[in-house]
Amino acid sequence: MSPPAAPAAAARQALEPPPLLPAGITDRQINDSLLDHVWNPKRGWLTLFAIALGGTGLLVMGLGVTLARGIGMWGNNVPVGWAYDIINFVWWIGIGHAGTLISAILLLFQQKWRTSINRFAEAMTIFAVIQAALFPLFHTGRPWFAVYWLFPYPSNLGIWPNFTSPLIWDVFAVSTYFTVSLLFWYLGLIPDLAALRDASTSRVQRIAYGIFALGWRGSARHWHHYRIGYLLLAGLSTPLVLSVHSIVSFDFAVSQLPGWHTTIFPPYFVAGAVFSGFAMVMTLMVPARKYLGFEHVVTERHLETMNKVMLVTGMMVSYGYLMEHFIAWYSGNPYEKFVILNRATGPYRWVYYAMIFCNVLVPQTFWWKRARTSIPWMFAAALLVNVGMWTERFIIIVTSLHRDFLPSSWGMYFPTWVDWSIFLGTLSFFSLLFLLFLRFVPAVAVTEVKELRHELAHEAHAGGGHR
Amino acid sequence: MKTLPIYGQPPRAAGERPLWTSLDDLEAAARGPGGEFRHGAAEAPVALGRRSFMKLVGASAALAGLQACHPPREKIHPYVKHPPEGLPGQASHYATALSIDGYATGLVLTAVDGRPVKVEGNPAHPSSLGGVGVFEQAALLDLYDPGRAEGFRRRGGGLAFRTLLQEIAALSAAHAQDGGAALAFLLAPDASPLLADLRRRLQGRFPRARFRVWSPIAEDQAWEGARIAFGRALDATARLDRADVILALDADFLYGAGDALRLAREFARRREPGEAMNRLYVAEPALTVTGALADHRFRMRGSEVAGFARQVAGALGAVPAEAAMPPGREARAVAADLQRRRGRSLVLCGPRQPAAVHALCHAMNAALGNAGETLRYTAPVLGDARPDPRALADLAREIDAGSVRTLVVTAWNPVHAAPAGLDLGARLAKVENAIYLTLREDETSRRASWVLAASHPFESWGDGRARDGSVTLQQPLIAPLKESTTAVDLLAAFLGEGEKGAHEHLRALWKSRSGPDFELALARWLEQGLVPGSAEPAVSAPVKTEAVVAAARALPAAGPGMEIAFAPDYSVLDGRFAENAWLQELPDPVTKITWDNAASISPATARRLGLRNGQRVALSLPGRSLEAPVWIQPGHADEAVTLTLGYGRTAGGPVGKGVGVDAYRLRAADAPWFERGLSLAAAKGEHRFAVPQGSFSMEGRPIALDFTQEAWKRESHELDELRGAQPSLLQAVDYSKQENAWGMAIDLSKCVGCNACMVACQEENNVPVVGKVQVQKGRIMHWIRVDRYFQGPPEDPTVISQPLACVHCEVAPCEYVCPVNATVHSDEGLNEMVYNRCVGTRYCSNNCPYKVRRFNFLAWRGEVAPTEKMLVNPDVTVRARGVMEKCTYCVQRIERARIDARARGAKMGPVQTACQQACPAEAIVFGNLNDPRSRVSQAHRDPRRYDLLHTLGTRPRTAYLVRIRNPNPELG
Amino acid sequence: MSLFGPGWNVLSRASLAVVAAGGLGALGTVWGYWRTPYGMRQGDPISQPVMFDHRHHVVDDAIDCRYCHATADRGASAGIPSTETCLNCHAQVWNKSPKLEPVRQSYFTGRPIPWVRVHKVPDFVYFNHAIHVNKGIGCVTCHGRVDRMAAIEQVAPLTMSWCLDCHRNPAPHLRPPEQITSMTWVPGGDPAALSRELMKRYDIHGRTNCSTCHR
Amino acid sequence: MSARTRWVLARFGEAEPLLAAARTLRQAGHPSLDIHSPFPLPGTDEALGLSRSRVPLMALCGGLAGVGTAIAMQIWMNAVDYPLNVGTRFLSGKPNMVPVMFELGVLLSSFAIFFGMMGLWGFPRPHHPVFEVEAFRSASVDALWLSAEVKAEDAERVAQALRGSGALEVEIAPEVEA
Repeated sequence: MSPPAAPAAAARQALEPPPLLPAGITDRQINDSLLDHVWNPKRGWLTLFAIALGGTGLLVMGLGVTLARGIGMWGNNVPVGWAYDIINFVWWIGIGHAGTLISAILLLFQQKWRTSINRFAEAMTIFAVIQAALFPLFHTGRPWFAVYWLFPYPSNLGIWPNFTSPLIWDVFAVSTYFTVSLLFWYLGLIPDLAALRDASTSRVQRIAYGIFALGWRGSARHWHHYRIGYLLLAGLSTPLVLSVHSIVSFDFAVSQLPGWHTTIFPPYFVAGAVFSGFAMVMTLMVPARKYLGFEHVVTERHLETMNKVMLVTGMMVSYGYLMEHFIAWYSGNPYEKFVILNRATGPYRWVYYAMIFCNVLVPQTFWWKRARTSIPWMFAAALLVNVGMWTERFIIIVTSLHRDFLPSSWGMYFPTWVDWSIFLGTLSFFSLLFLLFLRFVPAVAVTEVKELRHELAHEAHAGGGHR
Repeated sequence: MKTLPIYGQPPRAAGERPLWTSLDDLEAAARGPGGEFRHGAAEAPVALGRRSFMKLVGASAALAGLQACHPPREKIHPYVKHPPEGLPGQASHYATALSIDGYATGLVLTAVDGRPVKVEGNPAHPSSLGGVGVFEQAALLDLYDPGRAEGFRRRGGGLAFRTLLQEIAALSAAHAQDGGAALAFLLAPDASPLLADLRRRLQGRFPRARFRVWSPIAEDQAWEGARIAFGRALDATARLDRADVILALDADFLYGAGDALRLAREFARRREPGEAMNRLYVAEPALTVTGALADHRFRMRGSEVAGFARQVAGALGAVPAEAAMPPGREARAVAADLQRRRGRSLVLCGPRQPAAVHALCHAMNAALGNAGETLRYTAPVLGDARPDPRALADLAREIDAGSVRTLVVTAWNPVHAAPAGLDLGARLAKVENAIYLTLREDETSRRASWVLAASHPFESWGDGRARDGSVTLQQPLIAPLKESTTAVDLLAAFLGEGEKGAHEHLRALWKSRSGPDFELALARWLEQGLVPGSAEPAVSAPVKTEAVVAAARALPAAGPGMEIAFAPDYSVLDGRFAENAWLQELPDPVTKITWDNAASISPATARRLGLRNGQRVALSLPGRSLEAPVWIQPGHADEAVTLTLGYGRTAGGPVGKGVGVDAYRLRAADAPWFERGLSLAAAKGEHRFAVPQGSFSMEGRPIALDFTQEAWKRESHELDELRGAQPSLLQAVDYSKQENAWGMAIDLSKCVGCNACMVACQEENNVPVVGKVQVQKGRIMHWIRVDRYFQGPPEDPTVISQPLACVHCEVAPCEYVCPVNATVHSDEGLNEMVYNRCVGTRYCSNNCPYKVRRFNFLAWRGEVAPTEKMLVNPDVTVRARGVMEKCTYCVQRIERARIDARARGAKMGPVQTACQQACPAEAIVFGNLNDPRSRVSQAHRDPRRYDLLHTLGTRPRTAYLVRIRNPNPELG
Repeated sequence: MSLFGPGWNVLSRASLAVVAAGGLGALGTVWGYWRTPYGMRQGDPISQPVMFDHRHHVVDDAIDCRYCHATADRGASAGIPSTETCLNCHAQVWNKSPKLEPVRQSYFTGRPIPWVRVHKVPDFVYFNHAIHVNKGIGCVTCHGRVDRMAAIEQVAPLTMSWCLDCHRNPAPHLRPPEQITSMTWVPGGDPAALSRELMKRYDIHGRTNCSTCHR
Repeated sequence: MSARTRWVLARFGEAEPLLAAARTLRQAGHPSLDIHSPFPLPGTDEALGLSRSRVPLMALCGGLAGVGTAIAMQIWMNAVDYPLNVGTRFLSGKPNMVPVMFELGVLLSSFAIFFGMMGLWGFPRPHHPVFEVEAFRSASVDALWLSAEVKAEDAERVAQALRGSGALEVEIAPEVEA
């Protein structure tokens, strides 16, 4: 294209967002800087690992006690048959959505900024889904049967699972989601593992990474299939992400309970999932980029863009709340109306207001650039949103259950120490896996960053200013 | 050998070897150490019990040792000699009776393999009519209670039964010297002719011995009232089937032992809308089961009831003005209403009211011409075994005077239940031979020098009389599980006839009172559970008005000040059921509190004193005080506190000990029921009650519906939107082709809220008890619950109770959410719960709008005593931990009926659910909806029928019939 | 020079294959085990405290099943004979036989003979002999040719799906009332017609409701 | 082919000469060429004359198989083999079959893609002659390589040609005994 008039150019320069990569960086530099954390572990890694390991002990103990004594060790009861178990399940699975979403959807939309964070987010997805997957099994009264009765295999009982039950859909959705995410993640990882294999100095590492690289030679024939295959997986993952949380929302929407039985749930859950997912990415990425020294690839611009996404999804979630309240009033259904009122005025109202604060008010600050670009604030905000999304699930599950149709059967739920230790346990187990990831696997998709550098160079060379 | 006649199988005329030989063996066997059996011959029903228990143990052991790929093979222990009756695992029924505080209720017990597993009412028996109350049913749990007293001991030393008999024989011989001057008896009230006969003979042998009868909840003031009115003590038996208008003065006649079952039946039968519907006025301090059913309830303190009685009496002109009081608007209206139904009205007076009020009532009924119509006067069925309120005081005096060397106590736990201040415990310890016969170790057994374990009524021979005098022979269903004896044997031992055994004594007595063919007669009596024509004949007696007047005028005028009222507890009665976990966990029919008693006060009083629910308060009366938690009870009289008896036990087993507060510590000898001058001060601390019901308000939702007669005429069409089909995307399943379509109907007009259905279900379906803490956590397991709602002003609410079990929705929300098909529909429309398929996601419970599903959060049956295993109904699976359960419409009974019929190639007969069978009010109807003539389908067509939560389109198989009230327009 | 010699290609693929096969194989074995007669404890003759030989009693003495298993047509359980029942005959015949010592002992001590259970359905299954026997299901149908068993062994798998097979299509398993205890009966003439006729005569509705067996 | 072959490797600094070299070699009648780069390099397919990838087809088949299985499985299990009345909701061709259909479709399709590619690549393949060249390690880091498998006797000539076409470094992979 022809070089534009000077003032226009100047104006565009002004509008130009900060670059995604520092100017003049070479592939070798990218390679070394991004793989450095694998060669030379950062200080304090072991300490963090030990802490996470200890916390995981909590999880083991909590689950152990539950297996030995029964669900009665939790606070669950009739009417509140589900509580922390399913809250945690939905919360974790929600967090698990950002990863695939970032890598898949942003890939489809050719959002260049995704490259620096997608690996990170995908890892988070897999680890979060592992946490989530614990609960469908362990929340049952007899997991030793659930573990295989939930799957359709020909048994000599001659009886099958019930495919009208959302819980069975859950089983399929969660297991599929986990498997596909894992394949997607690993596929993306192969070229980087090859890079690790070839760049690593120690023989042990070369053998180890060599085995996992499966013999990748960066051959044109590899790339030939890889490009389309990766794209297809992304294409599959995108609807998958949406379906998974829609199905999770069916656990509630398909039921008859006021506060659960709502058509808005699927979109509203998906938005919530992305919201919490991004919040978790922020919570992890902000400290990690400092810790790993990735400021040059995960730039201010990345963080700001993600904050924008959080603002948008936050607004969607708020809209969801708004709709719930509106429909409760508009439907004229006394039970629905009561549930909403009970949330705001009942014994659990403080949870409700915490939710409104964290999920509705906090993201609003991202209208201001100063908030979007302030590292401490975005970290705090992300944390608050994580809390907020957890309380949202508490509100949906507990406050809907504890006061339903017949006042005679109303009740209260109070968590026990086992509930808490299992919840904190999953947090630790998650961190544990994540630390392992940061130690042994490239936390940023090196190959894709190199590719990006070339594209950018190419564009710059072509003189196109448009990113 | 022959055996006990089976209920419903009239015995053939004699001819075979007499019934008794084997049972003598049985008796003798029971005598052996621990009821052990020496030879197989005696193992009629008992051995089976022991066997199946062995089997149970074996099975559990097998399960425990799960090695390799296969569990070890079970062992089968067949009989050595085949028992004559019944098939293995087949239920057989026996008629017997249970006496509570003197009066017998006829029962039919179901035994499987010789283990009694179910208690039901005897339809032929006048004081049961087929219904059964909570106490009679729960008595079965006492039978198997591992904590029961065992064996005999004197001053700590154990005695073999024969030694015991010899010792007592010696003792009585010694006392015979001086005609029993140092011998005293403190007996439980009992109408048993056998015991009466023994007492007579003892009196003969020990002319100077003192016989006293005592019970902490005696009805002595009723007899005293009769004595005032008629010059002699009489029993007054109500005939509610004939009564159009009933005035109950502090009379809670629909609940408890004695006549309540019959009265509930007769009352309920008159509660259908229309001309025949009766009207109930109740004047009482605390809200009671009866008060909850009142068409008009007048809230007043116990001491003010007398005044109200005098007002009504005055308005009726039953007594001259000086005895009456100027009637208020209410009294006038009530009187007018009673007046309109002369001869078909009834004035009832509760046992807590002073004799003079009873006398007034007799006068009123006489004036209304009710005597002989709605009221039947008979000589006291208890005869000389009528409890005497002064018994303990007199006894104490004698003990102090040192004139009691031997004291025989068969009365229940006098040390615990004695009035405050009277330290009977210390005194008992002073008696050289304090012989205490008891089912359990308790406060009294601690102080008595001789403690004899008592056999459970279901283990022992005896007899009893119903409230109307009808005699029932009490036959054992199983040999004593613990080495123990009976009151009969104990008294007989003092006659030196201990060896004969209760059974021989019984035979001897009744042989003398029967016609020619005694054996056949006896067999028939046992089979029917009734001695025909043994009811007490009615007598007519003129009222001595001047005596009534004098008594009435002597009544103290109601003064100001706080008042405390004591009442028998709905769950533990006077405390004798405190060790019964079923009853402890049974929600109080009014307050819904489990595992506790409380100081009930009215909302207004709570407001005045600034008290919250559960707050601890110090109740003090002159010289006595007690700390108790407050329960704010809508409908309670202001400025009064009601405290129920029987809690706060300091001795006894793990169940009752330390539960609730001991009201006896406040109860004075001279004011057993009401006392003035109570001061109530907030104390430190909060008490957490275990109340399974979440809220007592319907939140304006159409849940338990009631109409007044008037309103019903106008607004009956309002129900149309609460029944009938609803638009749905699912096409309904057609059940009309099936042989049966099971359904239920519950008539809220009839339901008295007595909880009988709950215990029946617990017994039939092996429903576990979870304990107070778990109830607080919301994990109570009852398959059927009775919801109690209050409407209107909290001071004077109208009350409605609604039994609720699984309603077996045709469009069941629980079913489609179950991932493993563990709950599905049967072709006859049952909502089936398959325990062994359930993995316990609890999704079904979450999605159940009625919240009738129950989850085994923990292993509720973790450690059960071997004897408790014998209680299990073998037809119902014992649910494992982590499994959902719920009402099955007693599917085991349905299948049993189907198989029994079809195996004979016959059509299937009607089926009764346990709750329906127990219900004294006939409020629950179950049956086949495909049979248009069945009672249930008639009920489903009733204009009063509606579906609970109909708007959800669940199409429940259990329909409700709205409650109709019949208020007096003049008071409207 | 490279890390991995040419051999590594084969090696790596082989090892992957082994892992995959191993995993699936393990699952398959567990799954398959419960379908083997061994898994279901079939074909395993159990030795009993008394060397009771069904062959002799059924064939040589031609004693009807119901003489000993007396409640099969009336009760839920077929009934294991009481010691008394054994002695009805063995008081006279073989009354000195050492083989029968345990029986006599049991009779005189009053202690039951501890037979070993061969056929066992789980505790939560309510099987009722009476209804099956009265609706034309023969002993041999489930218990096999006991007349050929020295020691009784389990013949049928006794699994739920095995029950369901018959409950879904009872017709072929029906036999006339007088042939219930026959070990050798085979339908003469047109079996299909016979079973149709028996279905009508017995008024049979195969029930597959859960509550038919689970309560 | 029976004749022994050798692998010739050439490192290039820029893409254009690399692609050009590739084209010329192909015209010279050396079919088995390959280009190695740390990231997908535009234009290689055309330069090596690679046909369209079969991966999408595999994905399609996998997906269809998944959906088919799901439909068959659900109908057979819940409507044919043991039809049960779950709250009057009988399952057969109802929307409540869709979730499982979708999930299973995605699952099998993803398997097809992943394992399909593994197959096409012949992975795992830790050994390959090109790895014998130490310098080749830069292929996954920042260098662009051209590899050609040629008859042993041609190896030297091809190497020469490559040196001529602007390769910064040319090596002939040493032989190894299998």
